[in-house]
Amino acid sequence: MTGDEPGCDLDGFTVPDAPSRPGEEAHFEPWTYTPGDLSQPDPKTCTSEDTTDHAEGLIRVLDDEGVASGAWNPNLSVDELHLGLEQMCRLRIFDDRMMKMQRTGKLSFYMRSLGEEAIAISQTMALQDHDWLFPTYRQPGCQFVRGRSMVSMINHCIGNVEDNVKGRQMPVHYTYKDGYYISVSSPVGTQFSQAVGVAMASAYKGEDQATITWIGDGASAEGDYHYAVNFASVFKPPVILCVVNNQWAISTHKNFASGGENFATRALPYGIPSLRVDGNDFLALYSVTQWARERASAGMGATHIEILTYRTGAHSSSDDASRYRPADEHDYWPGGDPIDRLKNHLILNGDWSEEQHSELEQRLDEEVVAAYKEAVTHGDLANGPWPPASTIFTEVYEEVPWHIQEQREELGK
Amino acid sequence: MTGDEPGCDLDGFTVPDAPSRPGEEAHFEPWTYTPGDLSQPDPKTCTSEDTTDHAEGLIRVLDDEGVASGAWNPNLSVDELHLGLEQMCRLRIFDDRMMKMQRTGKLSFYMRSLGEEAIAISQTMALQDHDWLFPTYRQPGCQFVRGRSMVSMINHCIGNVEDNVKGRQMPVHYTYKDGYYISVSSPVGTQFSQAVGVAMASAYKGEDQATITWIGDGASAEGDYHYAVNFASVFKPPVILCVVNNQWAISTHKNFASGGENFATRALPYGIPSLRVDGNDFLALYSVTQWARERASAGMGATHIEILTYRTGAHSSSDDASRYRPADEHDYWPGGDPIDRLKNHLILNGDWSEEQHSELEQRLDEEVVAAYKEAVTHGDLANGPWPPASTIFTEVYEEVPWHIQEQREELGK
Amino acid sequence: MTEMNMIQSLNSALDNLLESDPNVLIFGEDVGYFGGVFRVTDGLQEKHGAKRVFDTPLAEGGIAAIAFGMGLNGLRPVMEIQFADYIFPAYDQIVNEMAKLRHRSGGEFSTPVTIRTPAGGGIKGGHHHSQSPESQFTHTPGIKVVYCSNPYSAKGLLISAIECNDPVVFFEPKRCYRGPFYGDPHNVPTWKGHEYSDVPEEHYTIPLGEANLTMEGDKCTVIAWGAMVHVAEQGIKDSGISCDLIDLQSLVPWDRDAVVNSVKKTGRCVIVHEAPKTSGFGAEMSASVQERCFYHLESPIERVTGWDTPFPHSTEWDYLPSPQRIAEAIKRTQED
Amino acid sequence: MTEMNMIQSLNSALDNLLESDPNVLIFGEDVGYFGGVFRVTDGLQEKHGAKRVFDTPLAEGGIAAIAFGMGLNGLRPVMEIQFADYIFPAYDQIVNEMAKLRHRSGGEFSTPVTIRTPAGGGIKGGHHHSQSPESQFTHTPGIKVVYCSNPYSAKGLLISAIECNDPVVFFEPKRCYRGPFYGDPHNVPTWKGHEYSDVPEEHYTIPLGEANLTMEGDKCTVIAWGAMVHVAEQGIKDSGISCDLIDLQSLVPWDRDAVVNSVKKTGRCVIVHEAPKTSGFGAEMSASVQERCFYHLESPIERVTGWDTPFPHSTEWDYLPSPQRIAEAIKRTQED
Ligand SMILES: Cc1ncc(C[n+]2csc(CCOP(=O)(O)OP(=O)(O)O)c2C)c(N)n1
Ligand SMILES: Cc1ncc(C[n+]2csc(CCOP(=O)(O)OP(=O)(O)O)c2C)c(N)n1
Ligand SMILES: [Mg+2]
Ligand SMILES: [Mg+2]
Repeated sequence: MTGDEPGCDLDGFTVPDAPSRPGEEAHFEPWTYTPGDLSQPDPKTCTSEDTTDHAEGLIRVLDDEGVASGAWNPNLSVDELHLGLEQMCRLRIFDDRMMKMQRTGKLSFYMRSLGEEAIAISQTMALQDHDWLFPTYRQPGCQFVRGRSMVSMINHCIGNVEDNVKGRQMPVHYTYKDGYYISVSSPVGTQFSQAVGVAMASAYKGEDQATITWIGDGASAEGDYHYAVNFASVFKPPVILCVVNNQWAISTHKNFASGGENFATRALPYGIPSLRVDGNDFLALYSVTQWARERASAGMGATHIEILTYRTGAHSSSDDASRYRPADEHDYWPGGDPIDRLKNHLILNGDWSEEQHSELEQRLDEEVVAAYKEAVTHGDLANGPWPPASTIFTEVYEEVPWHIQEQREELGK
Repeated sequence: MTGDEPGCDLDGFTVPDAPSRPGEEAHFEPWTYTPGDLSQPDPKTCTSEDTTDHAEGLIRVLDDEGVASGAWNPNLSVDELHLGLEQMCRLRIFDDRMMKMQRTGKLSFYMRSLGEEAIAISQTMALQDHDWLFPTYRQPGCQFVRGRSMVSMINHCIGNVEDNVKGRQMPVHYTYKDGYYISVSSPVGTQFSQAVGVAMASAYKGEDQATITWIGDGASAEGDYHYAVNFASVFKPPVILCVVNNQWAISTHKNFASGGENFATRALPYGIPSLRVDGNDFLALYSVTQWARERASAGMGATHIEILTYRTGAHSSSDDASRYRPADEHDYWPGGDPIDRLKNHLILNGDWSEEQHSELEQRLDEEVVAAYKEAVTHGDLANGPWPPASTIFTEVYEEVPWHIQEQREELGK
Repeated sequence: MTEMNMIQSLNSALDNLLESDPNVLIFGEDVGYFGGVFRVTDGLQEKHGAKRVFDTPLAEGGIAAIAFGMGLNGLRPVMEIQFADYIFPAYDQIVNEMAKLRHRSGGEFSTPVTIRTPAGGGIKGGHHHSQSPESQFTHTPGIKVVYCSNPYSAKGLLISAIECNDPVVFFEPKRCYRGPFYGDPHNVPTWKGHEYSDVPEEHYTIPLGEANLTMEGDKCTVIAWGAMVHVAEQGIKDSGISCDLIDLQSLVPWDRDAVVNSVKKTGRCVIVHEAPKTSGFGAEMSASVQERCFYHLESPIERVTGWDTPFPHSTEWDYLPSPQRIAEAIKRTQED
Repeated sequence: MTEMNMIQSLNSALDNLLESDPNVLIFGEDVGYFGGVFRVTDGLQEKHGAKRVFDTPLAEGGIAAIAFGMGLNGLRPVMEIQFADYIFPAYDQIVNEMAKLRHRSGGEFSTPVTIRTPAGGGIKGGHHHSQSPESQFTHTPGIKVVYCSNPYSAKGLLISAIECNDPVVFFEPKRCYRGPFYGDPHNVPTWKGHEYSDVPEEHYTIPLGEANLTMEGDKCTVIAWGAMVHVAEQGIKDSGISCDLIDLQSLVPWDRDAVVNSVKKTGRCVIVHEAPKTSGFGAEMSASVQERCFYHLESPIERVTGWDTPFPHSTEWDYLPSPQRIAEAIKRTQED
């Protein structure tokens, strides 16, 4: 671990900076981690010490050519790989369409998963269907894996009369109870510690049900990160704690998220096994998640995972990333692009082709356009119809108390 | 590092317990750490990695016979050792007297440093006089080192008319600005993160001034612990972050404070050098503090220290520890008693005797009784005179605003 | 019926629910093996096991977060905040998370967390063991706020709070755990023989949202909650004026009919609370009463409260509303 | 004088103080290199250096804690909370620590922290980018609470806040950063040509504790703060009734004389805020006005506020007080 550069002068503490800023050439240290080099400890007996190498190194399965190797290769069937690729593409194409709609005012706001599609898709595929998902706004893709209809997702984003959360939350703040997908909340970090309680409840009820949660590199500075890791270390519930280190928190580089270089090793002193994984490697992500899930089933408690990736797009539709980082920085990311990497792997194995890929993209684009067209028939943010104003007053409590009832009557809508 | 005992059954998460409870025989794992075995890295260049052994092991100078050895021996003069011993005895005798006064109602409440006297005394002695102290309620001894009058301390504890904080805070919540001793606040943990800002300000002003702060094993679960370590890792100010692991947080054993066994190693992933020290070893404490102070002066940023000790007394005058742990558990603590250990070291070296020690104790007892007698002439909590009721209304703001002035007039005192 | 003090009746409420509902879990700092620094959970771990009643790390924000998660996943968590002063590290989880979950999820999720916390002054606790932060929760839609005042109301309200499917912040006046407090620190009775210390061993409820009219009169309406109910009782007696005394019990939602009907009857109103005056819940009561009873009011609504200062240690009796200040306020309302 | 919008005038205030006082430090999430998500600190790092204006880890509690420490050690920290909704993780450091430091230390220590935070609705921010939590700070003695409403007041008040030796929570109505908001989302003017967009480049102050009488009339007193000042202005115009409009500006301490004198003159009062009604600061204003002006009041004091619900996204115009609701309330006050 590094991060111990000589400290401050006495004429001032140290203020870090990003590795490169607009006008400078983008640069990342080349990775020294060889795909396939790390062993896989037995999930049923593994201690935190046994994962020291995995926390300090980087679990990779796919190399730059698309060859999969090593103990962490999940050996998925071609069908599974096709499905994973399709879901990642679906998410990316969906995101693109939503961004376009946002610019026309049909949505107030949008956030893409660009460059991070493998996380939601691969990890959710590696879990059981009834495992709880406690995502940030950067993992909406889970819902595709859990079968949510795209129309329903768009209805939420455009806050129309069919929005299942009744126009109460900003776009991308999905709720999908049937898919065990918690209602996304804007305050970052809060869901990370909540997930520990969810997992404790599952274990208390004797159910073989795990909970996975994600937090950003930025948000890992919140108290909730510490609560989650520490409570998980004490009570050992079946929870999977993932830090998505995508290098940026809006304009703030991860050099401000921690003076250390590595998030994975943080969990070791708490006695929690921890892995660091290439977040753009669909296969590696799949198998670390499956491994953590096996620990959960075996009653071994929490697993902590750092997912190393890069936020390719701007933070959100309100953000212009070229103001604080080189516009092409993502081209330099040593982990490449998650869709390209899985696609290349399949092509290399003779299980996919550029033509098939184009067809897939076209089919998905049509699917998204169709869903979009259907959704807007129920209204959109710019033009309505919106959920009726009366929905402001319901579901604040289980029953509407008198004072809220009075106010509803005062509004008279 | 351990703490990876096999996890929960699926019929419930794990709930830890204390190693022994009332009615059971007290027990601690014997220590395997040999005094003098650890090297001392160069404070001016040391990285967090260089301290791995020091965070995983235990820095000890004094062995059970009282022999001092190793690279961490601070080689103090006999005068300094005498002074350290005297201050520790002063603190213990002072505490005893206050506890007695508490039982008579002269104080509402009291907290002793029993068994942990070396911490405040030795660490403060190892610092510069103008270094900032951000203690918990368990380090009032710093004030003796900084020259605060005992009468003034008692005036505070008995909330009389001479209390420098004007009867506004509970006993033991000292404020001593002349000694750079921050006003103690009841919410645990808050001062730990504040200290980082204090140190940033010192560095910003270009002053060679360090800040030391302490937090309990229990309170280290608060978000403030994480804020402190993380902000210190990012901004690298001259701060010394000490976790006092005294095994208990009121009735809650440190097994609930973390699933890991070790607090020191937590700082390493943040890139902060971290040491683990025998908290009942005056010499070891002195030299780790001096070492951390040298890092501060050299502009190397923060140092993190776990102080391994045992809370010999009850949590406070409101607590009865025998309800949740064996009444004699402290007798089994592998670290012994800090006063006995320094005393034995001095006697072994021919620099002290039992007679001198008895004389010292008697002199200190007289000093405390005299201070006590003087303090009560200014009133005490049971009988007054207390600070006038008007002090409720002043110093809420720099100036008294109209609404508080109105209320003061309403009270009419 | 058994004679109980408030600690015993709260303990009994928890015991009943642990017995009847396997989804009830109780946790917090020192509540497990030891039974709580105020002994409210005494014996419950031994009786119901360490998976039902347990200690936690010392982190109020984390305690609230796991409670949130448990409640969302089918349990009925009852968390303790050791002193109300220490609820603030959990404030974000309460006001931004628990309070909004049902609404923000379109009703798909909810979390029935109960947050028990000892509050208020009178124990020489100084700045940070005396605060009564109820009003800081009443402003946040989505949480209910309850403040009990005696052994009977403590048990009945706590059972309602735990059985309620909304998050509830439940304040316990620590000054009254072992006896009602009439404002005289030198004369401290126990609950022995008090009418509200007759408490059923079994399950019973007091509905949230209902006030308790504890004294009846016709010249003035006195509204109080928590420990101040007893101080107000003394103040009324000292004033010699015939008053309604309303123990509000539920602050959100509060009992509109009880309050409005009484003020319309008496034409006068005094509100008593120990928290600071500015933006205390007394402000809301005063504003609401004024809006609803304007044409019945014969004199200004009075507030008798703690001062707008931090809570002091040595001089706490000069901080807390006294029977005398209350009596004077009642008398002032009679002047015009 | 230069024409500035509120972002520019806030930026100018910070720039002036960075220039004149080396102890002023500015920090928070994204405030450094990027200049803040609302651009309030744009250009300041480049001009004054990264030790004066810098980004922090994403932890509001930690930001508040280091601000506390810096203030105590001689600096004058100005911290930003990116949205007021995210101030709650810092709530403990603010209400238990900053607010009480001077008092609890017998005046030996104090910390002059300024907490800037964009607040309020009208930007389609839903539950967690729209809250206006001012009342949750007004209850805590030891902190001052300020809410600016226009470019001129923003700069003058911010300079006063930073120069004040007490901790100040400083709310900025984000809806009005680029223009006053009169309640009509389809008609959104900029600050161009507005009387309060004439802002001196140099240092000037508006004293904390003083209100601004922005319209004069004799039939009703309308009290508002933040974005609601402009909506209230529109409501008054729509009502056709002659009103005093008081821009309160400072909530703690508030301007007793301005408020009391006006209500004694008009005999009527309407209070407008966008936060939920229950325990909003309107409750305190209503209670205080009633206590001080009871015998002058001709009709009930009205509150026009946000509803007691979380803040919605699609339907936010039905949530926020509208000119129409305000006009109706003003008319109701004239009925008797
Ligand atoms: C408590 C809180 N503080 C601030 C914000 C504003 N905010 C939204 S996202 C964000 C950056 C988050 O970065 P990171 O955690 O790294 O996640 P990423 O966006 O990179 O996925 C910030 C500061 C917030 N939503 N919640
Ligand atoms: C925020 C907060 N929560 C709870 C408490 C009540 N409390 C006071 S001391 C204490 C235990 C602290 O234990 P530890 O941090 O280990 O310090 P020690 O007493 O052992 O020195 C608790 C729970 C408090 N003072 N502050
Ligand atoms: Mg990020
Ligand atoms: Mg401890």
